[in-house]
Amino acid sequence: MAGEDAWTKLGRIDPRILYALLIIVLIIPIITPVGLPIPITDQTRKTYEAVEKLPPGSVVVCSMDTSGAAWGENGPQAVVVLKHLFQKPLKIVVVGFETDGPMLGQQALLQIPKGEKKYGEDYVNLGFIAGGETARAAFGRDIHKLVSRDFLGNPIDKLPIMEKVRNAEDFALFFTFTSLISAVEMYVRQLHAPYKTKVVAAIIGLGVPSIVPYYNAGQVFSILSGSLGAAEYELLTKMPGEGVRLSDALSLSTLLVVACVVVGNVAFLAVKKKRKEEKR
Amino acid sequence: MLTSGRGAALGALVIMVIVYAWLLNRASKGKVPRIRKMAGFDAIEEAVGRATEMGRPVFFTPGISGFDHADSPQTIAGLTVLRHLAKLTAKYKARLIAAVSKATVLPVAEETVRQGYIEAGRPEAYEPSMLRYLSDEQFAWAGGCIGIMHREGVAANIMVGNFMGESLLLAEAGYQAGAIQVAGTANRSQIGFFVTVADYCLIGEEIFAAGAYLFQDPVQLAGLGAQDMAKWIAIGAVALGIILNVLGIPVLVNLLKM
Amino acid sequence: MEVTSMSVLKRREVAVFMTALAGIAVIADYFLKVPILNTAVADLLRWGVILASFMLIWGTISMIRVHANVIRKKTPNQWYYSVWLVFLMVVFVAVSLIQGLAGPSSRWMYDSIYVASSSTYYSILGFYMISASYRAIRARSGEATLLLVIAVIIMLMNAPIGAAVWEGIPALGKWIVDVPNTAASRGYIIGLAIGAVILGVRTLAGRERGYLG
Amino acid sequence: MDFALLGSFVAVVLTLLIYSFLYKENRFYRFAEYSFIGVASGYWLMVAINNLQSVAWGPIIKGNYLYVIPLILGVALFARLSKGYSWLARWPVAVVVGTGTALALRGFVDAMFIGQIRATIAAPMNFDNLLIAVITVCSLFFFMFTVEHKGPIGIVAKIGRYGLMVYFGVLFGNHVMTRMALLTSRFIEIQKFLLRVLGLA
Repeated sequence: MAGEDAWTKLGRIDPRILYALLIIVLIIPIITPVGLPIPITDQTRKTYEAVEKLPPGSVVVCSMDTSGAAWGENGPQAVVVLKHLFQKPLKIVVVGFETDGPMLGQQALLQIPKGEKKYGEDYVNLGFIAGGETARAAFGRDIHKLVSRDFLGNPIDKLPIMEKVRNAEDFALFFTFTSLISAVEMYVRQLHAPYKTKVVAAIIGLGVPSIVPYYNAGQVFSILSGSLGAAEYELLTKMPGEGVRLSDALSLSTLLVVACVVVGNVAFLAVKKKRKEEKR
Repeated sequence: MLTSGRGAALGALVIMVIVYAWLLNRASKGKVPRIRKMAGFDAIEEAVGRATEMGRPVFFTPGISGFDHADSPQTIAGLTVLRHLAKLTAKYKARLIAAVSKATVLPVAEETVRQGYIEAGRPEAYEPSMLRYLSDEQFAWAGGCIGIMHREGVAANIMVGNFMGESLLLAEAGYQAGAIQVAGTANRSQIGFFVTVADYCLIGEEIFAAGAYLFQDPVQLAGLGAQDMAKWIAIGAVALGIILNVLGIPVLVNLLKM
Repeated sequence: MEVTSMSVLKRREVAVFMTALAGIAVIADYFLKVPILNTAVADLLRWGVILASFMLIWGTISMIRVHANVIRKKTPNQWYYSVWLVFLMVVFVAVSLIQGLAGPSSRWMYDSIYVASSSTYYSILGFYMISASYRAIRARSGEATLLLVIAVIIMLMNAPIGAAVWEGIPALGKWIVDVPNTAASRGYIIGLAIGAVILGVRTLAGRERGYLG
Repeated sequence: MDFALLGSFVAVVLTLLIYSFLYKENRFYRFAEYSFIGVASGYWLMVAINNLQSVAWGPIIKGNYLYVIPLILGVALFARLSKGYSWLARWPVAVVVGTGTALALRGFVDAMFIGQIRATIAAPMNFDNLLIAVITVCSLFFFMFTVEHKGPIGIVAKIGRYGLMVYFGVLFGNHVMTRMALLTSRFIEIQKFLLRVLGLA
């Protein structure tokens, strides 16, 4: 009987104790980074190499389809990818089809080193375009007929970069930084299916399993998987940043979840077994 | 005139439209497809029965979405389940508490429950207090639901609709309250939590079969029939394609590239 | 005469007809190369974008109306929150009208209030994840057991420490994601697509009218 | 005054107010919640107006007067506010729903139905790809509703169901990763602020 009590008690712990445990597990690696190794996945490498191999002057679109809530994962991705793009002789177009996107994109643009690049000539922020799937389709079709001003209010006809960017056929690579599986699926439908655009899905980790079939089918060019993808990209570009900083705490807290699942279930099964025995 | 590379899609679309129209026509003559057994829906009755035995209430929520969103079909599926549930609570004389998260859903849910009580032949037993509108805000609503589950000590917790980040919170609260739980959602990212916490689970598209399964709605049955036909086509295409692939005949792949 | 023609326009069927017309044009545009049609649909899509911005404005206005109501009725324990909400909204609109939406003040408010609180708000779920994993997530059936075993392998793969637990973890995890996960997820997608097509056909045929209110 | 520092201060205070919810539901938490909804709705209103200037007003001043039509339709949305003319608001909704539904539909058939089937059968036939094809078919059987899951179909559907459990298991594992990453990034924000205040950054 005493044994059963202990197991039952173990299963009924005050959640606040668990919260405290989690806080400790998160704080330790933030204060003293452990520097656990981060293996680099094929998909991240593929993305990196694709950017490396782009011919000079290619147009790369970075669509910010994320929200403040998901910025913890999409932010590190966007920052490291933009940093990398700005080091290359490329033209960069930032846009957003979810309301929060362009503002977050603007924040990311402000915090990265821009080198020689000039606004309006080498990069531009086209701002938010409402309409979800419709907006994405219209954007791929003809940007100039759709949008007349950028995020800062400049007429886009006066921006030299926009002479090279007219429709989806001009996109060498299309990044979507997003928390939404549906956003990636919209690009598969509206950009890849009609124009064969190379879409890179920089999605929060949660979305990855649902995107893999599109990658497998070649409908998505590659995937950056959440903050881990950001960390890998940071290592490839030798610019460790937020992603790498996150990864230690991420490792330990994930292990804590595993431990909780295991202990919780052992207690559950023990109680179940005891009950069965008592019934006999 | 036809855009190249899209012929196969056009063909598939035309076939699906024709099949659907044909099944709708048959349904209007009373010929509907039969639907398979679904344990998740059947478990609702068991849950209500248990609640009656224990003399404790049944809790229901149709999820976080309203009607103005791409997820509205899930809300509608949830409300269909609610109508069935109301019929059962009326029949077994169990106490029903349904909490909605969107103000726009409240009047529809009220009408739904009233309808269920009328269908069960006990309109007098319906009370507006069975329905509670908690808040449009995600966690305020979820917190309200959790409060009800704990305070009222619900014996059954039935959740069908669109659930987001709060799915795990609600399921955990139901588990802690010792309720028998039936949960269903088409939000892929949350189904795993329902499978591991709830006793019965409706997975993905299963929830959209609510009207067809619980009320034998002919239009919905025809829709399900048409979807199944399309699935048979997909299965046939994959099977044939694999055989041809092994034999080294790329005819079907080329056909689909048309 | 005047009155009757107006009442015809009021009918739901007019809106249903507009839905069908727009829908059929957009579908035809994808499959047919007809320059007039393709240009017209390109314009129609841009109209859709314009209407979507109006819907966003409508959404905000409905929200203000809800809170204005709360304030007017002085709903207990609630109205002062609504006052605060409307106040912040007005301030944000004012500073962005003066300095532009990309100006420093609106960015400041956006970053320190909106991004900070919304990301914190959702990050709370991390805590709940811990308590639920311990207290509620159970291998209650064969299926749930399989799900949990897979979940544990994937978590160990995601945590760089996984390889230290067992060196086969990364390879096994990758195989699970690339093969069975891809397959089941693909079945799910095909099913989803079929469901969406049937629902779409029903909507365009005017048998699904919920959106018209 | 250092506005950047003040900004991080506000952010950290709001963060802590929201975390106070973990202890129990309270007023401070609601205050923080309403703060972000307030700023968000102001922002939404502004982006919508900016977007209109870009996509509607721009073409009109360039002489494309056809764009007056959607502008009028858009204004008709507000007819909901009047009792007599609320029917007018259905028209813009009809156009949006018609276009959006059809766009999705055509893409669903092409990219998701045909596209995914093609990818399954065009892959080189090794063990993994064969297994993918088998599980894909089995999971489609699981989602069949007008066929009783008995006999051989029952077995096939059961395999499909287990395949789906693997998918949900992977989702579960990745879900944990995302949740923990979002949580950790808040902690890093707090740490950055503290380092700044202590003059260590």
